[in-house]
Amino acid sequence: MTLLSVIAHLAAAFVLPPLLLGVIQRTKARVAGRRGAPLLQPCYDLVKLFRKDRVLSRTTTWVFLAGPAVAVATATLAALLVPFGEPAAPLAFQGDLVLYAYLFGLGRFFTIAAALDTGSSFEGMGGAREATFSALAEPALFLALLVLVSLREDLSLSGLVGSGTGTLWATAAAPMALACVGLFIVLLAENSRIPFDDPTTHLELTMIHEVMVLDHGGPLLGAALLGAAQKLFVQGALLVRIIVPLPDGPPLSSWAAFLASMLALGVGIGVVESTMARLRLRQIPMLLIAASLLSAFGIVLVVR
Amino acid sequence: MSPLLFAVAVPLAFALTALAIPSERVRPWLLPVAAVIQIPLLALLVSSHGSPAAPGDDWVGLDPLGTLLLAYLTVFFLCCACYAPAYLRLRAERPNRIFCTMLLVFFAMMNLFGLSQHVGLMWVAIEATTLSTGPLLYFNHNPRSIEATWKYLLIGSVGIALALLGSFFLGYSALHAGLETSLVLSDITAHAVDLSRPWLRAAVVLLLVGYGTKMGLAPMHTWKPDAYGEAPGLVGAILAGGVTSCAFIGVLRFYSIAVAAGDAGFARELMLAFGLLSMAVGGVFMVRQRDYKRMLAYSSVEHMGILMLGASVGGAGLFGSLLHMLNNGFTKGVLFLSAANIHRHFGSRSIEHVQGALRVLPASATLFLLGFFAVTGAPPFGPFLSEFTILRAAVGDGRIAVAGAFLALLLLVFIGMGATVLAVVQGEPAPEREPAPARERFSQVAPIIALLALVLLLGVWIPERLESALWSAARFIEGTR
Amino acid sequence: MSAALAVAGITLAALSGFPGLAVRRDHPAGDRAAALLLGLAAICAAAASALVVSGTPDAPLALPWLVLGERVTVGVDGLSAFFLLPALGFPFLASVYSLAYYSAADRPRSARRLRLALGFLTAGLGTVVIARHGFAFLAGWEVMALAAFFSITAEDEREEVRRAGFVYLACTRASTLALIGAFAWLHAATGRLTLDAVPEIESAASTAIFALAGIGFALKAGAVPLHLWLPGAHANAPSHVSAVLSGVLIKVGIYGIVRFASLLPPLPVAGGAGILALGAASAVLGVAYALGQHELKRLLAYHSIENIGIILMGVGVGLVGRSLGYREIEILGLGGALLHVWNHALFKGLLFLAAGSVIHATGTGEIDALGGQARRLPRTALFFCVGAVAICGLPPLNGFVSELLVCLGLLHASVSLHGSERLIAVIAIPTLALVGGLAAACFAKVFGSVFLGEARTPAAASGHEAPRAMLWPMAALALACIAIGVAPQLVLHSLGAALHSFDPELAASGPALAEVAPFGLVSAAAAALLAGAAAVAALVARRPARRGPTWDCGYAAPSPRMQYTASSFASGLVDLFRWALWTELHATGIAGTFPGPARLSTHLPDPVLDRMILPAARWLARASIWLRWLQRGHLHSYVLYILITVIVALLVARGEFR
Amino acid sequence: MSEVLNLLLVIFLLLNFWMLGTSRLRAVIHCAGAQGMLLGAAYLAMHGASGLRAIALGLAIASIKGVLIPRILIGALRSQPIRREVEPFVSFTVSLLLGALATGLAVLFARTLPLIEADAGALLVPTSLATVLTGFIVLTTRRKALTQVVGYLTLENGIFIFGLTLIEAMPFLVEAGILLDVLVAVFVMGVVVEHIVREFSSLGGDELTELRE
Repeated sequence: MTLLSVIAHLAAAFVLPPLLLGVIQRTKARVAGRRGAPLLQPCYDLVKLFRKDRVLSRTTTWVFLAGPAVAVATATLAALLVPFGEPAAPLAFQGDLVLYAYLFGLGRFFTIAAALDTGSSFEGMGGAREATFSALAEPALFLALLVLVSLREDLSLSGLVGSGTGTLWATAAAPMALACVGLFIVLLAENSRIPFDDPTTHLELTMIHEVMVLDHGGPLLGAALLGAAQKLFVQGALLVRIIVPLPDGPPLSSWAAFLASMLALGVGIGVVESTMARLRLRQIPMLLIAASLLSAFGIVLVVR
Repeated sequence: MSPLLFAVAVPLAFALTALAIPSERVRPWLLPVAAVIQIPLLALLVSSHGSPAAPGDDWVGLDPLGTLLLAYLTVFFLCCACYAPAYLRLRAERPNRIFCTMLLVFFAMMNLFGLSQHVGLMWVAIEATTLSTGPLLYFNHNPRSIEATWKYLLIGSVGIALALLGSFFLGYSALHAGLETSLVLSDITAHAVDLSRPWLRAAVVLLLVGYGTKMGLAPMHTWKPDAYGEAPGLVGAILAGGVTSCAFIGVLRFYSIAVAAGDAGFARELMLAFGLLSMAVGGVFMVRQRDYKRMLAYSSVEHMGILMLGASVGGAGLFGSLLHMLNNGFTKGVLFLSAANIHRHFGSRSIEHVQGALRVLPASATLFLLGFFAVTGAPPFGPFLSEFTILRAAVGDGRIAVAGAFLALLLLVFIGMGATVLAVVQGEPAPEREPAPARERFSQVAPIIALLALVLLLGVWIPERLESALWSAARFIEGTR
Repeated sequence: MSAALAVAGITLAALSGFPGLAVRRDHPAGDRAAALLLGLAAICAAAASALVVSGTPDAPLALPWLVLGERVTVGVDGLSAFFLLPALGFPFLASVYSLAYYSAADRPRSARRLRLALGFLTAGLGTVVIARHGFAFLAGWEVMALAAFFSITAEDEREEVRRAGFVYLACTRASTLALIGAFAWLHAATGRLTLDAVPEIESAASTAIFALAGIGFALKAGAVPLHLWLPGAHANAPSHVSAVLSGVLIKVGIYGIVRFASLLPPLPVAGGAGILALGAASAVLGVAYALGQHELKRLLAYHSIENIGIILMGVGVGLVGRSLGYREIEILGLGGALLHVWNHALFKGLLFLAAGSVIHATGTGEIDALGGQARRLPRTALFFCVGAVAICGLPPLNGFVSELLVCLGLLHASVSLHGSERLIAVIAIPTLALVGGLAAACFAKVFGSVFLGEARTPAAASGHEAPRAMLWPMAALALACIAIGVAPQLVLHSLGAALHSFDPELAASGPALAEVAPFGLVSAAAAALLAGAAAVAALVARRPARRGPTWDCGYAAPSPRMQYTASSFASGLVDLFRWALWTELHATGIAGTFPGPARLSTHLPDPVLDRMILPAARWLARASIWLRWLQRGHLHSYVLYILITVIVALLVARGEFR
Repeated sequence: MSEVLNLLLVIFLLLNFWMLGTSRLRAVIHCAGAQGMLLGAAYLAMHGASGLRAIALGLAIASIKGVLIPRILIGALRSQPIRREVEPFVSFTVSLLLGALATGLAVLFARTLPLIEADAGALLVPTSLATVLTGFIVLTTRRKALTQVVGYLTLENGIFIFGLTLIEAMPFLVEAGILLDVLVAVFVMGVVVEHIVREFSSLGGDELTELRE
């Protein structure tokens, strides 16, 4: 792992997430028959937000600031654990998948806390939902990863997906597929995408993530959005690396393959969001439990 | 006349003196004096009598059991006697002539019991203790105390009458076997193998029930809560620590005859049954007991059960039982005397009226509480060591069910007793009952502290001489001397 | 040397309450003397631990006389040292905290008694962990248990305190009796009572001993379903006592399990798997019940059950590894469990102390009555936040490190083992994840409802920052949480020593802890995380700020009552688990066109205590009162009992004869 | 001599029945007293020839059990003017039936135990056991405190009969001690009964159930 590749990885972790959002939005617009905003629109938004002054509620404390800050920091660190275009991530050790999962937990904790810091009933509601659903998403994530762990007998993310998953697909396609479906559901849930939540609404009572950052404005909102985008990107990257067995070859080709896959993922999410409706709130836990069960079934297939 | 009888005569002389002394203030001090004099007296007797393991063929003598009992009684009585002057000063409204006299007679009779080697004499002594405690129980002169005295006397006498019948049966078993009839223990033991079995068995059963009544084994325990509840705390202590121990020694002496006859199986089964039943009855009746002195009585029933259980296990269990006899006695002293202080102060024995003793009487209530922990077998107090020894012996003997029942019953007892004890010591005193702030006198507390110190000491350090005395007593009973 | 130091520390601790007896009841000198003596005790413990960890060989100390022919010894090995440090160090912090929280001047009636009890509690704890003989162990155990009882019931004028105290007392006695049984069996099977490795023992006896001891220790540790005493006792004790209870007392149960496991030859795999399952159940149920609680300290108490569960999962998987000869699993599982013992002591102690300072400031621990304390108690809020993040097992704090080790142990087990053991490990991992998620939800709820937003009641609005004596112990604990989180290498030696004395074969043939535990990279990640968050925060906070009301979608007149309450926050998850938790719902429904005011309240009774044990106890008490009929005061029937006894006994004797 | 003894014992048994059948307290006490007399007589009949000591003891038994103790009890009875009936829990018929049953059981029980030849023909052991059981019947079925003292006394009498077989084994002092103990016991009980009468204005019974549980 050279310094260059670390820098490239880090840069990708900051630059590509807004682009992924742009791709999703563009896809949705296209499916809906609109032309849509430019791909770089999320980037522009972020830049604009970071330039603004802050408006803070008199109720809030330092926690309000900590929310977005931690979200960005944790998502970035998580990004360092997932290999993007190379066989290994910059940071990899036995058990780093635990760190990976818990990092998002930390980000979530502070996002919820920041929401509650405003004393607003809306934001409290959003926080409660986030806490509820993520608590259920956590085991689903672990179960999906366990399928891979059981197949690979390795405990780091880089080890699980770094050298390509082609052999796994060849030998154990069924459990892999189950795990991928589970992971995809977790991805949608964790990132408050349809069918769990509609990220484009702001005033509906069904919202989860967006409602938590209602009172954040300016750079704080920018950081919160950036963190969310990074989270989507990192989790998407992991899914992509599982699904797509990257070719062994020069870094450039694998990076290209990775980017192409991410593009496809963005399009896929966009299509899902355009064609599906949001679930009723009460059904969300069922879907998450279903995700857990899918992965668990996958494990049973492996372990037997 | 054996010089040993000095141990009886001296307290009796003190009793006569007590009867003669006119001063109500001076008389109680005879008790500690008599108790102190007993110490050198006993030491002298034991040493001059030579090896305690060789009982004389006379009808008084010192066998290992007797030596153990006398030594224990001396210490125990000393602590209780030291409490007496303070207590009687609190009860200055009542004349104490009969009380002091009878207490000394009682002491003499317990000594006599320890010394007696003749079945009939043992009976005389134990019945005399019953009779001499009657007036002590009646100290308060109220309807409840007379009821208690009445029941105590009658049940005790009936029980002990059965023991007399048992003693006669024992003699008859020798007669039937064509042996020279003798009711001297060593003679009986020596010829035990030849005794007529059916008579021996009937005798042992009757003696077990008879002396068991004095011990307060369930279901012959019915006098206990009444007597302990109504008796002055001092008398309760002496009954629970003294009489029951004497009766236990009596039971063991007869058990040893059965062992010597090689026919102890049924006795063991009976003792085990009595033991478990007593523990269960003690535990069940302690649950939601509102009267803390009656609760102590049931605790005594329970501990008599433990003694029986240990003895029935035998070997190390018997050793543990004998050790437990000492521990139980001293701990009961702590409990009864501290309960007496609480009772004196609050003027009630019901937990509806007595609450928050820790706030009003910090020393006595603390002692009461520690006594409770000690008596329920909390390490590092003495009863823990003895109960543990019994349990260990039971497990080692492969009697897992007995050990399990033992532990379960201990838990039941702890919960039942704890609820009542905690109700007494914890919380706030009821406002209308907020008693006058009386300072606890040193003389009222010091004897209890001494007893508790003994209990604690026996939990962490058992002197070698005591240990060997206990072992020789245990071996004496099981005939493996 | 280290044994002598430990004994000195224990003696100092036992004496710590006594100087206060010499001064007036409301004089502060007693408090200070107690803190000083406990401080010295902590120094002794630290020195003793350091000596052991540095590898200085140590001879055990013995009582100069024999007790019933037994040589009663104490000694400090790695495992003892690992537990000795918190056992003696933690009460010191509590006593400093109590200088302000429970000062003699404020509570002249009970402060003295509590000081004495805390001193003995400390001494008992110390004795238990250094005991090398059953008698010393049991003596220390009981002193500890009883002193803890007195500490819990310091405010015994309150009915619920007395009740909680009694439940505790009954449970602790049950646990002591189970241990007595275990030791008795140990003696019967091996002929000795020393706590040294038993070379050979029948496997049935070994299982029985471990099961009995396990019941005793699990009762003390508060593992489901034997946790019944724990919530009440923690909720009703003074906060610094709760901290000691949760921080060290319940850990002694873990110490016992580990000690007995090391004592006996490796158990059958089912033993470890059973502990693992028990731990998983404790963890899930503990956190689920915590979610439904409305009182701060009771909620924290249920989290203690959860964390004990996590520790037990580690112990369980470690023992499975030991039984099957997988050294790596053994090291990771047990190492994680042991480290979590320390960590839980740190963060749960911190949380209880912080909760105490909220209660101290506002007079209430009802979560839904609080709110907005972060602006009134900013330092306490910061400390509580540290504790909350740590207890959720989130990086970069210490909770993460130990949970990572436990999880790694489980992951290794799920990879290396076969058959049912593998399946159990595989199930345990998502369970751990679920627990983590629920814990995070719960602490987001607590932290948010208590410290953030607006004060919901006037009492909450009157809060004030805690005095310095209360802040320093919290600061120390918070620093320790961060230190272990960022630099877990700090505990490597202590942990290694503990593991080696747990299983000497590990020292000989197993891999080093440092090889299997990725402490270096964890440390780097934690540091990066802290730095990154700080950098982002600095970047974001660069811009100037204006203050205004909470926007709240433009609703400009929010009242504090409109805030989302803790109960509402948790209701989603509690509803989800309703089939398992049996929530009690009290609601006045909404009906009609113009409905009147409606109320909804939930109550979550403890499943074991409130739904099983207490009804059973009531039934038993009724039955036993019915038996009183036997003792009605009729002398005639009493005499009849004697007659019947004679007859039955004669029949028995006769039957024997045939 | 054995015939004389048997005659005395038959009277003893009859007294048992009388005691169970009569409703007068005074008669019950006199029954017990008469049994004491008979005991002394039986003692003399069996061992009177063996020396002065035995004669003295026999006379002591007769005088204490036959005269002194009834005196004490009658004295206690006098202190209370009203209601001098026995007041049993069960009817006199049932009492008598129980007595018969007890006697039968005693005979049966004595048969199952091996006896030495000298006693085999004698009624000594069955009478003793029957009297003991009669004592128990009186103790458990009679309401008043005073009757219970008599019951105890009867029990003792039964035991003493058995003791007749064992004179050789008893040192004189022990024998005297036993006798003295019984005397004191009855004396103390008498005193207590007097106190009961004073406190409760009755001979006790239902009033004495204050202490329970």
